[in-house]
Amino acid sequence: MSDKTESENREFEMPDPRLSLRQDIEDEERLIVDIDGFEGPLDVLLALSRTQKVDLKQISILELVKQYLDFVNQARTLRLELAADYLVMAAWLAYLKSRLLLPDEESEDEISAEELAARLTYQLQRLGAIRERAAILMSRNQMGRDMFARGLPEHINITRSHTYDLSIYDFLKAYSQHKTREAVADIRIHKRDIYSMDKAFKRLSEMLGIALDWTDLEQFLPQGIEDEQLNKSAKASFFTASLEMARIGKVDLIQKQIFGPLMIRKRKGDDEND
Amino acid sequence: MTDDENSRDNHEQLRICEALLFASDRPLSSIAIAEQLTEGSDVEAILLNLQKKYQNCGVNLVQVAGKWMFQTAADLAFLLRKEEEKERKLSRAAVETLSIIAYHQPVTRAEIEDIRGVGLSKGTLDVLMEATWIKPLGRRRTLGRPMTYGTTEDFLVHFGLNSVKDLPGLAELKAAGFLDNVNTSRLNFLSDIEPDEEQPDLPMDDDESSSEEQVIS
Amino acid sequence: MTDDENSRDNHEQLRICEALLFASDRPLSSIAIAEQLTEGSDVEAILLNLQKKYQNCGVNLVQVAGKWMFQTAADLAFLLRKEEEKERKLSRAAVETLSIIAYHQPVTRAEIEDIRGVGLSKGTLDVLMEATWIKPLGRRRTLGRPMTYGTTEDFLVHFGLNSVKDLPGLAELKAAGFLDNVNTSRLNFLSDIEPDEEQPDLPMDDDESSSEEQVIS
Repeated sequence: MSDKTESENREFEMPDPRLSLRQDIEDEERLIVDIDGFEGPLDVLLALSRTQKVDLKQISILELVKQYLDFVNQARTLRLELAADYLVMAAWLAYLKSRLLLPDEESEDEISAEELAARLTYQLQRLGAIRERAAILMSRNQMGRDMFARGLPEHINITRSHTYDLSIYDFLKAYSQHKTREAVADIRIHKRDIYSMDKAFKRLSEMLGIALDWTDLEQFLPQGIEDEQLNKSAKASFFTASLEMARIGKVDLIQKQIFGPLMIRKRKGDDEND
Repeated sequence: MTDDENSRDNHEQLRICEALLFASDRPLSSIAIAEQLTEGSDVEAILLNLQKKYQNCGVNLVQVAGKWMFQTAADLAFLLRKEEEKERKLSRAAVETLSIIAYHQPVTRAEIEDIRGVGLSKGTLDVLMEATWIKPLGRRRTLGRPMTYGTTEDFLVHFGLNSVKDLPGLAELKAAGFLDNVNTSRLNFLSDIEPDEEQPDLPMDDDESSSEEQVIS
Repeated sequence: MTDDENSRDNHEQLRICEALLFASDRPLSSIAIAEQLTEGSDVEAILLNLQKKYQNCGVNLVQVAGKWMFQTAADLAFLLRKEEEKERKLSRAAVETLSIIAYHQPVTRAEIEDIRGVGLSKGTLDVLMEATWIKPLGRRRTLGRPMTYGTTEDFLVHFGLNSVKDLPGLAELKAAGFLDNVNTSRLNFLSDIEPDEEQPDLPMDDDESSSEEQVIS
């Protein structure tokens, strides 16, 4: 990190140091990739294309696709968590590869495989070009590092339109800080109607005396509640209440399939113990 | 060393001296300067040379308290700015007030106080007005007919903006990292800024004869 | 005026220029300098004279951001470099973002992300803005009216550029078509490129002449 400019300069002549053939691994062709060092799939593709040691204008897209898919597979073998971006790119590249290999069907709607490949190349070249410029820019003499302004400025009577000094940064910062404070002060949690678990427990106990056989839990829900939130709350409370009743041995619960109805039945012989 | 080389080296030492004194934020002793020169350089001689070189220039090399510094030539002192005209920093309250006016204009004093949750000290608006960044926009058609404020053309020029609508909105501030401590979900509690266009305030009217320029906003 | 007087006056104007520029740690525009000179002085000629005078000195008069300033000679960098003064450590992402903004301005956040092929982490723009190297330039007249960003005068001064037109390799990038409108649908090569007919907002798009205003802020 320390000699950033230098290493970035080198990066443009040499294969990316983040991609390395590790000798100590049985499969000596294995490409070990420092995923943390990469910033997105395009970055990986660019680094891979440089290992081809050819001018960016002559990248073999097919070769590049192969390398990228290898890279993704390697990462998976190593159980590295790959961000969705990388996988999306892999899927797209696999698609591009198949398009490139298969004879192109004339189709009005679809963009030709060559065109797709050309666009990818363009993106890589554009990123490569801006990287080079970034390195050149940072290697320029910089004020405060390589060259210096007057260290002891004297105040000169230059008429300026403003006597106050304020940067856009400070201005926006001030507003943001204000908003941050406001955000903290403005939290209000609205009181919500809820159907309490106690209420559900009571209602369920009473109604279970009437129902004799397996019954869908839904049947016990209070009817005619207009408020959607309250309905949800009731559902949650009845579910919890049923679990609680099963735990203390008052009822049996059964659900035959995932997301299927939850059937409830009063446990036999419970009356006697009661 | 030949004479030629010698003189070239002398010139080089002079240049280094010159650059050091130019960039330094305090007067330098000849010892401190000598540390940066080739060993064995005659720093005193070089400094005297440099002083001579700047003798008739707009800037002179002077010795103060035994140390060396560049200074505007005494006869050009009229160019120096008077102290009270120095650039001033705005107080935190003033910057915040300015930002609230910019985002919420037209806005009354009471509204600013309400938004900031704290009273506006006397003079804050004056300072902003003096800086020509805000101006009265007219009176609101409500009880008490309070004066509203907004930003000026100068304000836009200062920040290189075309219009106040070009100020970044909350989502953009967030994305740029300004609102780091705010939980994103809480952003919903904050309303984004919509410059109030539908209901322009009343132009300043009858009771203030002065208002001509202020009406034009 | 006799020739003698004339040349004495010229010398005086040069001294004033010299004093003004030497005293300032910021670049000064020739207009601001001219205000301090005798009316009718040829400020540009005087400045060029002054520049020539300092050509081989330890301090040079340079043109940055379309203005003039004295700074230490670049070839003395290695002698003056202050190690203890930590240079701004910029992340790779920040450096790349800065150069994308410099070359593509005005450019939106989505465009930056598209060029880099990865989302811009929070705080990257904030860091660059805090360094006073970038600023919001205004909104693009397209759907969502996204904010655009560009570089500041400080950026030019810091990197010793007279204008953004002087960015290294700008012409080559343009010739290669790399500065064409950026398609901001993510992974844009997946979708067909939509003809980008949006009106470029604001100063500085591709025509050379307009970038001038951009530089002066």
